Amino acid sequence: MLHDILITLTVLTNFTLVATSRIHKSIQVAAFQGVLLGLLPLTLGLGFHIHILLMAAAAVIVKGWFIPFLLRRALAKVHIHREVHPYIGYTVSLMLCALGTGMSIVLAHNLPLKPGGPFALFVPAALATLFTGFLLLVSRRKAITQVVGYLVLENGIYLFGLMLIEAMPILVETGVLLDLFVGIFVMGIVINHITVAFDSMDTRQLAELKD
Amino acid sequence: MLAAMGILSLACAGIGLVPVLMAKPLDRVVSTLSGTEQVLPSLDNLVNLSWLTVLAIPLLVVGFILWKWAAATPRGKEQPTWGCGYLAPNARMQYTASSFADGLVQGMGWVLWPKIQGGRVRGFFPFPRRFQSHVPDPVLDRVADPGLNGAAFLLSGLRFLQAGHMSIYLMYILLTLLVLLIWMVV
Amino acid sequence: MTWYLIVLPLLAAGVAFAIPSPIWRVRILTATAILHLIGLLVALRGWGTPPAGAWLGLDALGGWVLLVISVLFLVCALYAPAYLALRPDRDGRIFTGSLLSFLGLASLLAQSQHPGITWVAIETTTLATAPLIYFNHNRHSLEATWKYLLIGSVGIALALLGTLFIAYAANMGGVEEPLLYGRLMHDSALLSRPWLRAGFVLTLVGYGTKMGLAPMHTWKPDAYGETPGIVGALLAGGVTSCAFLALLRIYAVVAAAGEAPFARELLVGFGLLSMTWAMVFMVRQLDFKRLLAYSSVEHMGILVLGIGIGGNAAKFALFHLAANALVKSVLFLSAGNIHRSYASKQLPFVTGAIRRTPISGWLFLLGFLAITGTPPFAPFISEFNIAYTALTTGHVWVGTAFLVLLGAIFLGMSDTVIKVVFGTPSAQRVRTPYKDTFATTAPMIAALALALVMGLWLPRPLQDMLQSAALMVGGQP
Amino acid sequence: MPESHLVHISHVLLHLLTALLLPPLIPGLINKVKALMAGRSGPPVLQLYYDLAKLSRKQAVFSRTTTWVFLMGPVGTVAVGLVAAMLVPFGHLHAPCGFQGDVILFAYLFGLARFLTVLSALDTGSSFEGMGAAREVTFAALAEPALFLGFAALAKSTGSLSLSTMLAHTGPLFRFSGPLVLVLAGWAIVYMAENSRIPVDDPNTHLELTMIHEVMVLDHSGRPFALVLYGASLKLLVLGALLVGPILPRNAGPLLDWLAFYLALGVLAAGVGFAESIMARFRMTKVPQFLVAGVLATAFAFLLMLV
Repeated sequence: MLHDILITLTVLTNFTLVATSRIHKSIQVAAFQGVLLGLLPLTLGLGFHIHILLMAAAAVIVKGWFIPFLLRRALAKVHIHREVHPYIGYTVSLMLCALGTGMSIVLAHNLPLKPGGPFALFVPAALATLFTGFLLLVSRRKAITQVVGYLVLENGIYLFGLMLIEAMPILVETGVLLDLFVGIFVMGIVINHITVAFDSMDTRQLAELKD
Repeated sequence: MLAAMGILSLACAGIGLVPVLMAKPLDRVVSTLSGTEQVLPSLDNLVNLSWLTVLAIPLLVVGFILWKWAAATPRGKEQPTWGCGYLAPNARMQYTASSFADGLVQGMGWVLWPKIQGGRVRGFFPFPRRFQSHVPDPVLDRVADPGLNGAAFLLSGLRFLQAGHMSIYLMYILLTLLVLLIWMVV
Repeated sequence: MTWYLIVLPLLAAGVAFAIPSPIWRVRILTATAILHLIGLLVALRGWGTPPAGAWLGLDALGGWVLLVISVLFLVCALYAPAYLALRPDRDGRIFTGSLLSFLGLASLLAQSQHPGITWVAIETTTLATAPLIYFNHNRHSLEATWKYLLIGSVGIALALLGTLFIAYAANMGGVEEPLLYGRLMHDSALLSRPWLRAGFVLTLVGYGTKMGLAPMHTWKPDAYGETPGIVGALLAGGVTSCAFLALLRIYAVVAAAGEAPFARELLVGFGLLSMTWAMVFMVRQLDFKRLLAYSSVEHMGILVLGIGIGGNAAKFALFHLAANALVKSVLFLSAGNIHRSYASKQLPFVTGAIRRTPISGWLFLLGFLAITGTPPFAPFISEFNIAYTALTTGHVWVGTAFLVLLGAIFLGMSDTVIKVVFGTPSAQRVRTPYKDTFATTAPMIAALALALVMGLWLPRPLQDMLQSAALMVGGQP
Repeated sequence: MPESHLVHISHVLLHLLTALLLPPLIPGLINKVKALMAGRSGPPVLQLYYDLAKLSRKQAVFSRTTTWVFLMGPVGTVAVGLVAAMLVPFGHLHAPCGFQGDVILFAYLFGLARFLTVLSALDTGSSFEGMGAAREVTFAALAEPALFLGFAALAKSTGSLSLSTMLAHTGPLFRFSGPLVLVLAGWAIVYMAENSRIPVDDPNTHLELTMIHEVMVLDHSGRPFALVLYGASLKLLVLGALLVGPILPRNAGPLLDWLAFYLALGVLAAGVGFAESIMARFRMTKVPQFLVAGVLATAFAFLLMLV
């Protein structure tokens, strides 16, 4: 029962993410979503053997604290706080996000789940978060918000990964988390370079290479 | 530079003088092309090629003898070519290749559509006029060149697909994913 | 177990990153490349199917791709010293470090028998090669890196989701852990169909982005256009081959599960789309490095098309992987030389390369002829056989479209290459002190000679390996 | 030596002699007929022999711009004429060198001769010779199809590709008489075009702008000019033999056949002379239509044979 609440919360965070115009707020919400997903395996009632605990802890630390810390550090260098008129207006992106959630539910309907087991809501939520991540990536102009979009996309995939928590060996889970962390880290470095080179994080300047 | 052309012309002369050598390989090629059943008669019994060589020899021998005889003619003083008494012929009056082919080009005008600049001289004291005619290569100039340029122009119309904005590139990925998933579900 | 092939390069990367003196760093690079190739050849003698439970094992498919990458890496490693000498301004530390780490990760990927490990290896290669793209440290290379990184990561995330889908399909079917490729292919009948197909679609889009299949290839022209020739060669030959290998592993599982027709339709569709998209952007392309990038998109299309047609074409698609990697390295390295000599990539400023840098000019021209399928070279053999199989096994329309596209691409590409290579380099063109030396051209001549030899003769053991790799791709483990 | 061989060799010898000695006689005959038609006595029949003898001793004048190609024209015409004579059956028996497929060789030998003459004309660089060469080539392009279609019709009727069997056709002519008339009409037009007789081109005009064949040989003098005249007459003979061949019955025994052949040549020469004296030249633009008429005639003959 608890896990259904957590999942619905994640879907709600999706909507808030799409609607916020302030970058600080979107980082916080993304971190909150990360923490939610980190705690989710504990509520699945699969018993508390070490490897699940370890996983949850690692997820919470990486997604909840370390990545937002990186993003905020990158943000501090450039004193902009608001995503000014992104490619798609906020209302339109909200509607698109809702449409995406609906579609992911339809798609999840086509994918038969293993009978029993608490994973009923997992697939639609995972696809919805994935779609929101994509939406953020596509519609936002600032580099930081694009990285947040990528983070949300990874959260969606991580959520789906939780369904296989007991099947997937520990090695792969850590590998996935590690790569997410390194990915964000490298993106952080590149963003610093961008802010130095283009003295703004707006990706409009980043469009000179064309055919 | 001339060596290559020299070899080719020697090859042509060789085939001309001794065509029998070519008959065997040509037959083999034709037989492989036409598969098992022998559709075309082999070159040998169609035309008696050895006679060609036999006749080529007298042609060359007679030619050589006559050449010797004609070259041995007592020569007078070398004169410039007789221009029917025109005193100041210049290079531009020489018979050019396009004027050589003018008869055929006019005759086949409805096919070749020669490009002609400048035309007839009008009036009694006409001022100097230029005339230029040129037969464009029907395939290259009429079909290939405009066709390829047109295609290139059309294709450059599609250049906006790579316009540099990253969000559009990510949209491509999203759209392909959606299309494939819908295609899979349907 | 050939774990040393992985550890050696990674170790060397660490050492190369640590030591200060550039000369020793480059020596380590070349030494590791040679050692890696020798070690691989030794390991390859017994390539049979790896032990069932092993997480890392060198089978025919992985062996073939790793061999290609290793040879390619050796060519680039031999070219690197001369190149780094030309670029004293850039320190070679990050450069050699990421090159060596790429080699280690590629070995990890080629040997991995678990989809998860393959995914981790690909993701880390993306991150390892990112600094390589930022080698020139100017605004354009920064933009190229940003795009490469973000599009690559999004693609890789989708590939991860695809792998999880397939893992769930196995979970539904009751296949017990761990999900090694061998086991997946063995009892593929148990996998649940909808998850498997959704998984394949996602992996295709994911690894397709890393390979550079249209329409997910948009990062390629920017990335290859802005990197130095040597990095371009490695990306075009190495990273794309790794992504293709990962895709092939998943395709093998799907084919074993009997979903081949569904998968083949997708592959043929993507193949033709990539070739058309590449053709559209090759016509009147003014930047010859971006031209090579689109040629790489086209050849990824050919690879995928070959697999999509199946049967003999799949075998020659694998052959084409090797041929493409070799000839692409020649093209990219010679393009790098020409770019270094003219200090510009744009066509109006680069003409008469054959006069100013004769060897590179000739290599660029021969490479162009080879890559568009001129007979004595290896790509001709593969393209011919793919077309032949397509036309004889009923894919008549696909075969004709394939040939028409090859012709159009030849026209488009020759237009630019001819302008770059021939013509007279007029005086006002920028003239940098760069001269064609032995060190900057010998590796490419060797690579081109190798491509020529491959076009005429393939040693017996390699043929057997290729044959069994093709069988594995076809779905028989 | 069996008796038949002896006869055969004598025929070949007679054939060679005719080919070598007879040709200059034909223009003489033609001019004599034209003169008689005009009521004047005209030059003696053997005039051309005297001219040839005179020319071979005269001094030749070469233009400064000419090279060795200039001599190739006359030499080529005569050599080709002689070899072509070997292919055509004259009197009683087959041609000495007849073989399957000599039709093509025959036609293209004349093509070779024309090519060499045109080259030597252009070699002088005079614009008149160039114009003459251009016209010659244009009209030849129209005349050659007539020749070939005639050969095709004959090949279809006799079933062989050799001139000897085609022309020395001993079988009954009835079934073939209709198309034969058409073929001979077409070939007559080709005859006039090739040998530049009146309706197509006036052999003894002096106005360069109107000439076709004559203007090409304007600059030749001395021995080369002798060769040119001899070559032209040789062409008259060979094509005449081609024209006369199908008509002769060829089964009345050797002596009679040879006499019939010579008589036929005489009649042909007289006919040409007669035609020349009653007709004037066509306008230059009319000549292609005239030649196309020849092509159509032989084409119909061929179609009739196909039916």
